[in-house]
Amino acid sequence: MFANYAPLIVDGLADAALIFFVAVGLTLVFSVLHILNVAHGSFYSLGAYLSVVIGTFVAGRGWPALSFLALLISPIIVTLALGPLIERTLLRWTYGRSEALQILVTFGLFLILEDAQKLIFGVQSYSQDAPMTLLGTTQIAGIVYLNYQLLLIALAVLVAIGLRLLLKHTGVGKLIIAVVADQEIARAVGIDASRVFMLAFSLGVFLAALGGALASPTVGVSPGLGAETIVLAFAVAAIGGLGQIEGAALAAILVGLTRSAAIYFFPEFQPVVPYIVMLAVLLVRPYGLFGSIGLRRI
Amino acid sequence: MRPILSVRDLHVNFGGVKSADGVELDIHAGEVVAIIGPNGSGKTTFINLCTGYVIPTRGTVLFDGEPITRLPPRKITRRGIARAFQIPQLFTGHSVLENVMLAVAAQSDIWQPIGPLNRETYREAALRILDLLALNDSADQPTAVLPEGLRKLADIAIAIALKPRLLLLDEPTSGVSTAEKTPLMDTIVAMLRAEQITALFVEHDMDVVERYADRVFVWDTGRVVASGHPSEVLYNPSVIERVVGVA
Amino acid sequence: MIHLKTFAAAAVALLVLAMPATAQSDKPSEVGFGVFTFTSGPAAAYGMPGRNAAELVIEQINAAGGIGGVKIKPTYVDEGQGTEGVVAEFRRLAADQNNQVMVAALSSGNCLALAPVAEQLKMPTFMWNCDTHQLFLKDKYKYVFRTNSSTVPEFVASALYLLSVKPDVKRIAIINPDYAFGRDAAAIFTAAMKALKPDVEVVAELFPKLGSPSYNTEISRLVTAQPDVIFSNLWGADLENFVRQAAPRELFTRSKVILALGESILQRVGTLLPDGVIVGVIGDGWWLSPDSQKNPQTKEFVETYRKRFNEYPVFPAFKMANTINAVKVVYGKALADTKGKWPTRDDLVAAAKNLKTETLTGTIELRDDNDGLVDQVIGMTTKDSGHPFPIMGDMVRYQASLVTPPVGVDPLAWIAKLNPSVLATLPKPGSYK
Amino acid sequence: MVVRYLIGIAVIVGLLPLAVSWLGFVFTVAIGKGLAALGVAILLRGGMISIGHALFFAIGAYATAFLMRGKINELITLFVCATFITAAAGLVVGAFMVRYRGIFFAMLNLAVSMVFFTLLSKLYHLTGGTDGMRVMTPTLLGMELSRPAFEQALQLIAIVLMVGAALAVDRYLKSPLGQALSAIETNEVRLEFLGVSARGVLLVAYVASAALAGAGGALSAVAIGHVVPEFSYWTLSGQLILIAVLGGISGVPGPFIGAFFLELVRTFAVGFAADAWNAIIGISLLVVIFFLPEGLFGILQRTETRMRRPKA
Repeated sequence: MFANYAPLIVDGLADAALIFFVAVGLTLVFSVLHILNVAHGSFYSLGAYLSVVIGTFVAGRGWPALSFLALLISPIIVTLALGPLIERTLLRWTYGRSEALQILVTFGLFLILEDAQKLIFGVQSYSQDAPMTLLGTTQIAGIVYLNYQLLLIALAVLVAIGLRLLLKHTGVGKLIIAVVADQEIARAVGIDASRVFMLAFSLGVFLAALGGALASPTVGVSPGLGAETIVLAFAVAAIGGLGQIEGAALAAILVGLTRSAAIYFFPEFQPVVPYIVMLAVLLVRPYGLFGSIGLRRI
Repeated sequence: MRPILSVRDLHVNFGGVKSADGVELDIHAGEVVAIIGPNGSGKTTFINLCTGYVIPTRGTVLFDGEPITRLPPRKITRRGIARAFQIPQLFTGHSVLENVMLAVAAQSDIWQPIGPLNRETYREAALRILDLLALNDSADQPTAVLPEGLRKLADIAIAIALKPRLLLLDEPTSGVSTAEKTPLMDTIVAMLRAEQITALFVEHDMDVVERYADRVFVWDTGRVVASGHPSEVLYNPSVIERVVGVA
Repeated sequence: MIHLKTFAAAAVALLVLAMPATAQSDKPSEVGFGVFTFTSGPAAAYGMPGRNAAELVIEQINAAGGIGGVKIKPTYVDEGQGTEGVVAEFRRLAADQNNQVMVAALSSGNCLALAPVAEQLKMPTFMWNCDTHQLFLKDKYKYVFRTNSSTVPEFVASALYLLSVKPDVKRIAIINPDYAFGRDAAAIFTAAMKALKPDVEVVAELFPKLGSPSYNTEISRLVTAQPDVIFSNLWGADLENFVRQAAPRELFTRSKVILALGESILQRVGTLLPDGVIVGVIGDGWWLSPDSQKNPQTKEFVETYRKRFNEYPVFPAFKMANTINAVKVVYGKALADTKGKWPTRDDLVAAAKNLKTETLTGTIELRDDNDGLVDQVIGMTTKDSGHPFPIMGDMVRYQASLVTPPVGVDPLAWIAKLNPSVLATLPKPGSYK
Repeated sequence: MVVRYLIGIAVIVGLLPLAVSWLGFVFTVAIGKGLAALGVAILLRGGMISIGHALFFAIGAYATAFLMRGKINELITLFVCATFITAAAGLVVGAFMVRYRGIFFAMLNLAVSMVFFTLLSKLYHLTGGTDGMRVMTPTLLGMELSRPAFEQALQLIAIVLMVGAALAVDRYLKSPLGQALSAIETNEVRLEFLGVSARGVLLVAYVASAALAGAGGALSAVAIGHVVPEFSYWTLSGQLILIAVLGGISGVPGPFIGAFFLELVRTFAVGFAADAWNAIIGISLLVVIFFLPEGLFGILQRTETRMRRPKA
């Protein structure tokens, strides 16, 4: 029994892990800034590009093991270079304005970032395989898996737990939670909300770029990756309930498993799966699995 | 005579807080009644319950003898209950006149997409109402820049334009300076009498209540704890303690 | 009414600016070619060799004085912008009379979209790479030629070769890109296998979308299906990614794998492949084939290409080079027909009819339906001391006439009638040396 | 006022291709997108942003392709049927959508359009998958025209469609129903307390916007001669919003001005900045949002007012 479904579950979870990294960043940014960041997928692809470039560079110099470091360093570079900058210049102009406008601003940013990537990295496909080959393989139920895939699952669990701990037990986390709960009160008690916004946005950028970096050893990176990723992240964030970290995790698992199940049983419908799940969930629970919305005070 | 509004055994519960806990009351046609009570006693919730914005957990609201308890706001409005809000609810993209014209159009041909909103029939009807509330001078101003007192009036003008039989006013004088309260209420009540509209208003200012209400209900923690003519109720020591002492 | 005047002035100004600056002379100083290929996205891994080859061949032709003294001026169009943009560019280029030839396109999808447009605009169009047999299946074109083979001979060849090296195959699995080329290939390969060996069974059929970045779930699915043979006509970066992800997971050692377009990635990720993976060039464009090795022109092309672009020309480069050279031959014929007067687009079309010419890697022959006849070369990966990557060994060259249905015959019906006895009459693996 | 602008645009768009023939094609496609963007602009009036309106553009386009496969060959019939089919689709999808606001509305539209996109790409045997479907040259009032003649006729029809649609939408937006739509943006709760169903108002707008997008899709399908699943990809939806905002949503000529601007920039950018045209568009979008909130149409209007003032 297990033998039949093991591949489905392992692949589904590995898939879910990658989806989770992007979706949780998107949802986190939304919960704090109330902005649906269309450019979020571009941070994912930037992270991926950069880690391939650095990774293949160090691997080419004879230190393939260092390419693991590239997986961690490149998202940090992307975050430091873009997170505060974008929040300080573009986003803060849009706080408190209409959602339509905020979406448009981030869409403009998306267009610019997509072309910036083309100008920097060219239009051809990039890939690296050092991290994948170094870690070797494992047999589960007769099927060879990359240990790297298993590592992804473990990392996703770690990031989910880590985020929770960060929010619950650190000063920054508490500030974020206070701002999410009630911005006005937070400001009233002297919390510097604008700094919290910047931190939360940068954390979101980091998570997206980390997702891209971690995906890069198993996928080819080429133009259009960001556009594909963002819609998937939207769907997962919406299924989980916008702004819900646990929701994003559950939704990622749901989507990952259903997607791989679809490849086994209905390969034709595999790409529709995330959206069908999303529509089904939102029909029953309009604000996602974990989401809720209050009445307007009148 | 059958009451125009009749509420029986109304309950509602917000996360453990009982905003209505067995409310019962009747309002008769032609009356102007007031509701007083401390903050958080459920006065606004009562208006929300009567207009369908909040659904009661139990109980019934009868308008003109017909149950309207679970109807959505727009259906209740169409039956003849209009309301004005504590925080004026205006269409901020439109001028005062357009706000009222939209309300005028709302009763008949809101669904037609061809003729313009800005037409003579609507304009006349709307200007008449602005006239009643002494708002003519602000007719062409965008509502977004209006001072609070005028916003209140504009909000009420929209409600009046719906030609309601029952008008619910949520703190019509809040946010209005003491000096303006009397002229404002004079205008409103004169208009109510002229248009023969039954009205219920929530109010904090005892002077206003005493001066304009035919009857008053005293509210506390979701219940009606006293009712009657203002001259009796407002001088009842236990009421004073409940309302004034706490509020 | 000021703005109406402003409008009018603007309109007049634009009109003047946009007036064609040149008058038509008898012999133009330059002749424009539209060259359509992928230069962006995952497909560029395959499209760029095409573009490189075009650049090289056009330079060579121009350096040798051009066509009848007229230099070629290419305009490259990126197919990566999507079909709508490609059609728009085609129309824009065709509107300029100086552009006389379109070398279009790489993707079968774009070919299917462009062919009727070419016909409407009476634009001579040479399909340099598109393979779908649907192109000439229902529609007859006057202005559209395919200087390339189609899916039918290409994947019938795969089936024939497979059965000559592994006659006991029972379970086959397919993973192809999800569009005409991949779907056609699956249908043709399956039909050919069923005709030649009726007891084969398709145990999995996957069509990931063109440009998918990850194939991990598909790989697990292929492994669990336990096929004897996996057939794939993935290409470009898709194929690279697939090989990269599948090789460590032992897909290539557990089943016999046919990578019908495998030659194009041997230099990049070929070291990941074990010996014995069946790889093809869909056509005859293999730079190390005996025919290529014999031809000094080809050797020169390979050398120059390698120096300039730092890799050996893969088969898409030959498809492009062969097409442009064929167009040059067409011009030669047309100039002869018009007695030296510069040919019109219609003259070119007349000259291209039933063209038959030598190419760098073999021959091209255009049939009555404008479809091309090209031989099929196929082989298996084998290590070679002369190169740091595997090359093709155990090669076969199937004559075009052997694997191509005649004009006017429904290809799938033709395949269904293939007789297993034909296998005995075919050249054997390794016979092409 | 609006009429004069529309006539001005129509004249330019009608005359220019006489000199540069391929511009005719570019303008026809631009009008197709402009129609769809006008649909998006209607929803923006109600404060609703749909990142999935390419769905209806694609439905209109594919409806045309399927109708032609079903042997319906008359251009006018095709346009009318495709528009009705899209409007019907808009009614079905809209009935579900009008329950949602803000980001949820945006995302659900996105989800539905992506489902459609994926189905179009995946149902190979029905839709031709990512290769798309061919759209042959239809007849016009029963006449079989040569392609160049047909394209000129199509261009005129496109201009008529543009002017007609813009005028109709202009009337609609000024009517009580259109004003109620803007009221949804500023105070939906109050609208309900006027006895008006906000969902109903929105549904009408949604169906109208879907029909416009469908007409635009049908026009583009016939002009391009081919339909592909990308017609419903979310980036096209993004482009439609962008066109609407760039052109300015304060008046109906806006989306068309935006569409012409975009197509022209794209056409010229291919020459010198092929890899950066998205960035160019993105930057102009940000500039418009931050510095010229009324869009290109707003600038045009303001310039005219300024030029008139000395005379008055």
